[in-house]
Amino acid sequence: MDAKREDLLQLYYYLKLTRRLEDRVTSLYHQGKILGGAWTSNGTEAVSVGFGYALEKNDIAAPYFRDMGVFLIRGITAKRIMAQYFGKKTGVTGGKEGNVHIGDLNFGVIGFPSHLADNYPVGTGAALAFKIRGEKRIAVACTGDGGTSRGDFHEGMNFAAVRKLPIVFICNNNQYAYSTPLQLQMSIKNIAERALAYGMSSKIVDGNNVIEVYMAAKEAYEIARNGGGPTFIECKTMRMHGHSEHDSAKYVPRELLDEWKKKDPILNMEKYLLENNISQKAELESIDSRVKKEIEEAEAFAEQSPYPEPEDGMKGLYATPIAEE
Amino acid sequence: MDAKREDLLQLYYYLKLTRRLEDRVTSLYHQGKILGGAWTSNGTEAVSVGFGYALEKNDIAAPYFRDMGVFLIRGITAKRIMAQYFGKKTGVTGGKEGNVHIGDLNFGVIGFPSHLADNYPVGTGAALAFKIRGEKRIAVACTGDGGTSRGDFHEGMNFAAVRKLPIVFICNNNQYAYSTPLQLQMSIKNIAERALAYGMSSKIVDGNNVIEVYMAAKEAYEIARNGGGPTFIECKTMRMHGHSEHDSAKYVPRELLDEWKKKDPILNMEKYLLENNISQKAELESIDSRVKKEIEEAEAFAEQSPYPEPEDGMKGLYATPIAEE
Amino acid sequence: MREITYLEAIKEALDEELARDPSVFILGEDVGIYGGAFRVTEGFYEKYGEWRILDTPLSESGFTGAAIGAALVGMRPVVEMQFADFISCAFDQLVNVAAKNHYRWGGATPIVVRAPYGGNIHGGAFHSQCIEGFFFNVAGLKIVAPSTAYDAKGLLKAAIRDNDPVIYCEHKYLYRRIKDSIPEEDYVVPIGKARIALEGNDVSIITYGAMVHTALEAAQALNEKGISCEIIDLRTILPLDKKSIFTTVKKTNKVVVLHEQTKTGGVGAEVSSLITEYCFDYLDGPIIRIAAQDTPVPYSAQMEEAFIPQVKDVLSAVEKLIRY
Amino acid sequence: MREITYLEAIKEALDEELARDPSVFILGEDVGIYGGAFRVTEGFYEKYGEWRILDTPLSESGFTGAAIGAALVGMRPVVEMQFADFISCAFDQLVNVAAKNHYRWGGATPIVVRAPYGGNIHGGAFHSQCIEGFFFNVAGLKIVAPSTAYDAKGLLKAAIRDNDPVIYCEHKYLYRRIKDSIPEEDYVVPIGKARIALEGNDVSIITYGAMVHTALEAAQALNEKGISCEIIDLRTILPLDKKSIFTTVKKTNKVVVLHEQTKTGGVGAEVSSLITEYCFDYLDGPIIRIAAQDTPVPYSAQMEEAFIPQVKDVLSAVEKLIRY
Ligand SMILES: Cc1ncc(C[n+]2csc(CCOP(=O)(O)OP(=O)(O)O)c2C)c(N)n1
Ligand SMILES: Cc1ncc(C[n+]2csc(CCOP(=O)(O)OP(=O)(O)O)c2C)c(N)n1
Ligand SMILES: [Mg+2]
Ligand SMILES: [Mg+2]
Repeated sequence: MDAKREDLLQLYYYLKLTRRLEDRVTSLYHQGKILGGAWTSNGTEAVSVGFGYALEKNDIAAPYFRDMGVFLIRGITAKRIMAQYFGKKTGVTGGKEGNVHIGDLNFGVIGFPSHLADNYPVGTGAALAFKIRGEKRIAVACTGDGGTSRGDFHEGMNFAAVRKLPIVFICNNNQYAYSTPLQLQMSIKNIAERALAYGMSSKIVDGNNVIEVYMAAKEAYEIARNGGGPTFIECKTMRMHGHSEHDSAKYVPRELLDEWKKKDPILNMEKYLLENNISQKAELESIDSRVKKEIEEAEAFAEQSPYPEPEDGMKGLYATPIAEE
Repeated sequence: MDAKREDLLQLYYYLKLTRRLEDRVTSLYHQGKILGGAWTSNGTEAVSVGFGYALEKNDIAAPYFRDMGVFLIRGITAKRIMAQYFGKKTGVTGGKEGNVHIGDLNFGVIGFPSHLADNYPVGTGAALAFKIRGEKRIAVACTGDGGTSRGDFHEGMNFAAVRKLPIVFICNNNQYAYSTPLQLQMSIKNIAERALAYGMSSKIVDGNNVIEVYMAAKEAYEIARNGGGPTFIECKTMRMHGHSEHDSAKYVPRELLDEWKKKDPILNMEKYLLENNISQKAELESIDSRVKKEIEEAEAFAEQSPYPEPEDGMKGLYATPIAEE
Repeated sequence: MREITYLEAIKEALDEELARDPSVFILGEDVGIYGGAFRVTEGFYEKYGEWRILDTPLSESGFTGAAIGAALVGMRPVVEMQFADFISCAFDQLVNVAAKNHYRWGGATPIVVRAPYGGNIHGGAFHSQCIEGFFFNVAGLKIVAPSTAYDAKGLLKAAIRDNDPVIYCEHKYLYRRIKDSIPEEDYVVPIGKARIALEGNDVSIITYGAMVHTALEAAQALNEKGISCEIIDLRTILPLDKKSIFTTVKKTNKVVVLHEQTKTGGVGAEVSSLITEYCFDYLDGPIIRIAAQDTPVPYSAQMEEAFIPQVKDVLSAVEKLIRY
Repeated sequence: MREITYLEAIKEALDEELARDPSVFILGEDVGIYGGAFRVTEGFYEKYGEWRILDTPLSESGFTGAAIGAALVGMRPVVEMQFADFISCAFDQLVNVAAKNHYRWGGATPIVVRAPYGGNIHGGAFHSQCIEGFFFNVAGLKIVAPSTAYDAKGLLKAAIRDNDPVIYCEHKYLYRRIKDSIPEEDYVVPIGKARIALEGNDVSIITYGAMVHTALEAAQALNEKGISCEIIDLRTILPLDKKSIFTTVKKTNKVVVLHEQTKTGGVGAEVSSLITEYCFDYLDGPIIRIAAQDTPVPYSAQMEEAFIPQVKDVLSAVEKLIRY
């Protein structure tokens, strides 16, 4: 299976869009313009862009908080996301939620609950629904390396494996859970080994190579879609910023960052596109200009959008409000 | 390493004691003399007797509900256990708890909470304490095949492995979790494969062979005691009664029971002792008489013991009651 | 009309909803081939198949999370907890995912969690708990607790058709002990509405679940002494039907709140404080709460009886209020 | 005496207890090398080593369970939840194991769970919750919630020395915003005892946590209008100090209960119903509860401000009672 030129350029576009969006959020955070905190996927964008882009329109994503690429690819616009960061009424959740706590079923995205790995069983449930209804849809759930130590990781993976559900589990292994390095989280070399406990297939991919992530996800999706059951994909990458933008990450050895910097997923992709004559500098620059403009517009939109009314927070608790007589 | 004659006879004694105690409980249950329900380890006694007998005096057990052998071996008398089943004041917990919900730190036994696998992290914590204090003690935790699907199994196993704690995890794989057969619980062939997810050593033993269980446990305990970290031991056996004594277990194929009946752990051991000239029929019979008498005395003790006072239930909530001025 | 038990009412509601709506399905431990620890789903596996009656691995958080995910994409899962006590293992999914989905990002989560709860069955601390207190302070959930076979059926149907997560507290003690005449036709009992279990004038007893029957027994004894009790069966615990509560208070001016849940932080505290806040001028005496003592549920019969509110406790509370 | 912040007070209590008693140790996510998400344990790893300041895998149930096991064999673990919100993942271990060990089978379980809780920091639904409601109906736990640096230190020491499981609710909003003069010597603040934060005669405001400061601000404004408020800082939420509550009610006869937790099923309901039950004749007006609205914590500043009780809410409640 080979990726088409059009797809490769789209992957490049989304990598750039994710990077520029989150970089801008970072600046705005330091300017005090973002409400609350800011977490980015800097350095690991190829993961969410890769597995997000491999989805079909009717598939469902149950992401975690470093999956900005998925939100964008699914069609949640940079405008709405930026407004979300500002706490504006036009944000994805109307200001009820902030930053990466994004969900919108109109675009097949299940909301991210902070509690890591909670979306593993939830994604499994979406896959179960598809299986019960005999639909050819799949679900994908993602969490970090840290999240794989949680009970919900185990319970979700196991249930999906027992029932051979159409779901793919992604792990963004960015070497750290906040400040905690892998060796304090687990005594295995590859997180993919966790899949052995469930008799589930697994794959390890270079999480800084968007094409590799994309191809691996696509393949696993097709297996799942055709009744072959779940796959676990470990994407090895590196978190290049702090845990959040207020964390200087002094606990990460400088050399490690230097080493991974050379493997930046965007530079990687650029090089690939140019060296293989798939694209030219000018074309890539024009994509980048488009991205820049999109982010500028998103920011302007967010800036100009109104804040929610205090009363808005009193609405929407129930989907079926209690009927008053 | 070879087991001594004395140990072998003790193992035989405890197998018998466990079987007869629980058989008597079963009869009493059907006579309506037991308060609440009755769960037994019938057919799987070699598991708890084996790993219980391998413990040293200062070790700690965090058992589950089919671990009657452990309670007895640790020194919690049949009298107190029988009184527990009757809901008497002289029961292990003074009537506050019933049947197999037994714990007594005077005998190194952490109480069993119904919630399966909860004792995996709890046992891990006891091992952590030993490690922190530099004591040469180990902990053992046990659960059923069903319990291995729970998040607490995962979180306990993982933490113990990361910190190389002095604990051994036992799984009583009796083929069913209540009515649920293994293939609806997991898609692996051996539960021991679960240990791969934690980089933990594991071992599969014949759970109907008390010597095998005992030797495997003893070996794993020594590894743990000497800083070698945890081991997971899967004991393959078969639950020969219903889930509890009110369950006729119609869902278990008759042939399966017939097949396992031939492998009864007590008959197994009897045969071994006789065929290898370790003991003679007369000696075994005298052990059995001792056991019978013990159970009779236990029942009489339970019968004659007083019920708790209603007010007793209002006591003991806190270990440090709030001081009144 | 047919006489059926509380348990049969639950079973009928499930059966009819499964037949009516293909998006309804059941999952939990031993609900399939075995038919559930209490046999509520007996025969369903044969009737609806392994993909609508799902035996799960022993993993409450996992299968509750899965129910949530299925609900988000259009299903109406009914989760069975084998005993309500095990719902503690699914607490995070219920409280942080199910309860907050709709408010946070608009994700409607129509799941029902059946929780066989309550004591009086010598089950001890882990097979007798009232679990409504775990969830009562959690905005976004609904909690119902029927006391009759009629309501058991109607509330379960309403819960399944509701678009929010509903915790359905079914009292194990009532399963085979009470019966009702049930209409042949489909009906629902609306969530959020209490009912008057007994009309009366002197004292209101506000209660729910198995305690409704304790209250009725007490009321009968009191009636013989010329004291007329009004019994309010809350039916829905979250959100409470304030209107019904206030109406009875304004009528009788004296209130006993009764529940099997432990006292401190129980539903009764909320009922009592709502009354004090909004009907203070109507009160002719203190609001007396009768509830289980603040301990885990003890095992022995003697202790459990002292733990759980009894008819005599209701009698003395009402008599105290009458004398007030 | 030295002026230190609320956060420094917590840190000092931990440091002194770690130094005093070798059975005390800390475990949680990022508490070691990093020093904790809020830097409460900064420097401890260097001072006490990796076996007394343990970075754990991301697994709240696992490490809380481990704390319980360690406590059962003689240790005094202090568990740090990174945010209180994540305590939901350890709910089962706390409620069914820790809380019930001693009652069920005599296993004393001296663990402290530090829960950085509360809103006003634009953290949204998962980084702002008040979690006391999860546990308030659970017999066997103790819950404390200091509002001052002095109490933060004294209550934490008391919690560590206590033989029962204590949930220590530390309010994130107060961490660096308030200071106190703290004695040089070792001291504890006893669990189970409220304090009078302000003496007064006209109305009692019963509260705890960050809301004590809201109450104080309101009381000052009211004082200027000639209204004298008595403020009770509960400090311990479970079990409540009934004596202190009843004493203030008998003095002022008018009561406002104030908390940041959502209203329905909150601690305020229990306080209010205790008063109505035991001090009914002393009440000269309704008991008004001021609490957060019954929703998850909203993110945007506008909504969060409307969600959390404000000084103006206290003013209008007190004024309403004064006019009563
Ligand atoms: C259950 C739970 N506990 C604690 C946290 C707080 N927390 C947020 S992110 C994080 C580290 C996550 O590590 P990982 O899963 O590797 O994801 P990464 O941030 O590296 O992408 C922690 C501990 C949480 N979100 N959920
Ligand atoms: C968390 C939890 N959920 C449900 C139950 C109810 N339950 C009691 S025993 C049992 C089956 C246990 O199976 P397994 O772990 O294999 O142990 P076995 O009974 O076979 O020894 C179940 C579901 C429980 N005890 N704990
Ligand atoms: Mg990570
Ligand atoms: Mg089993």
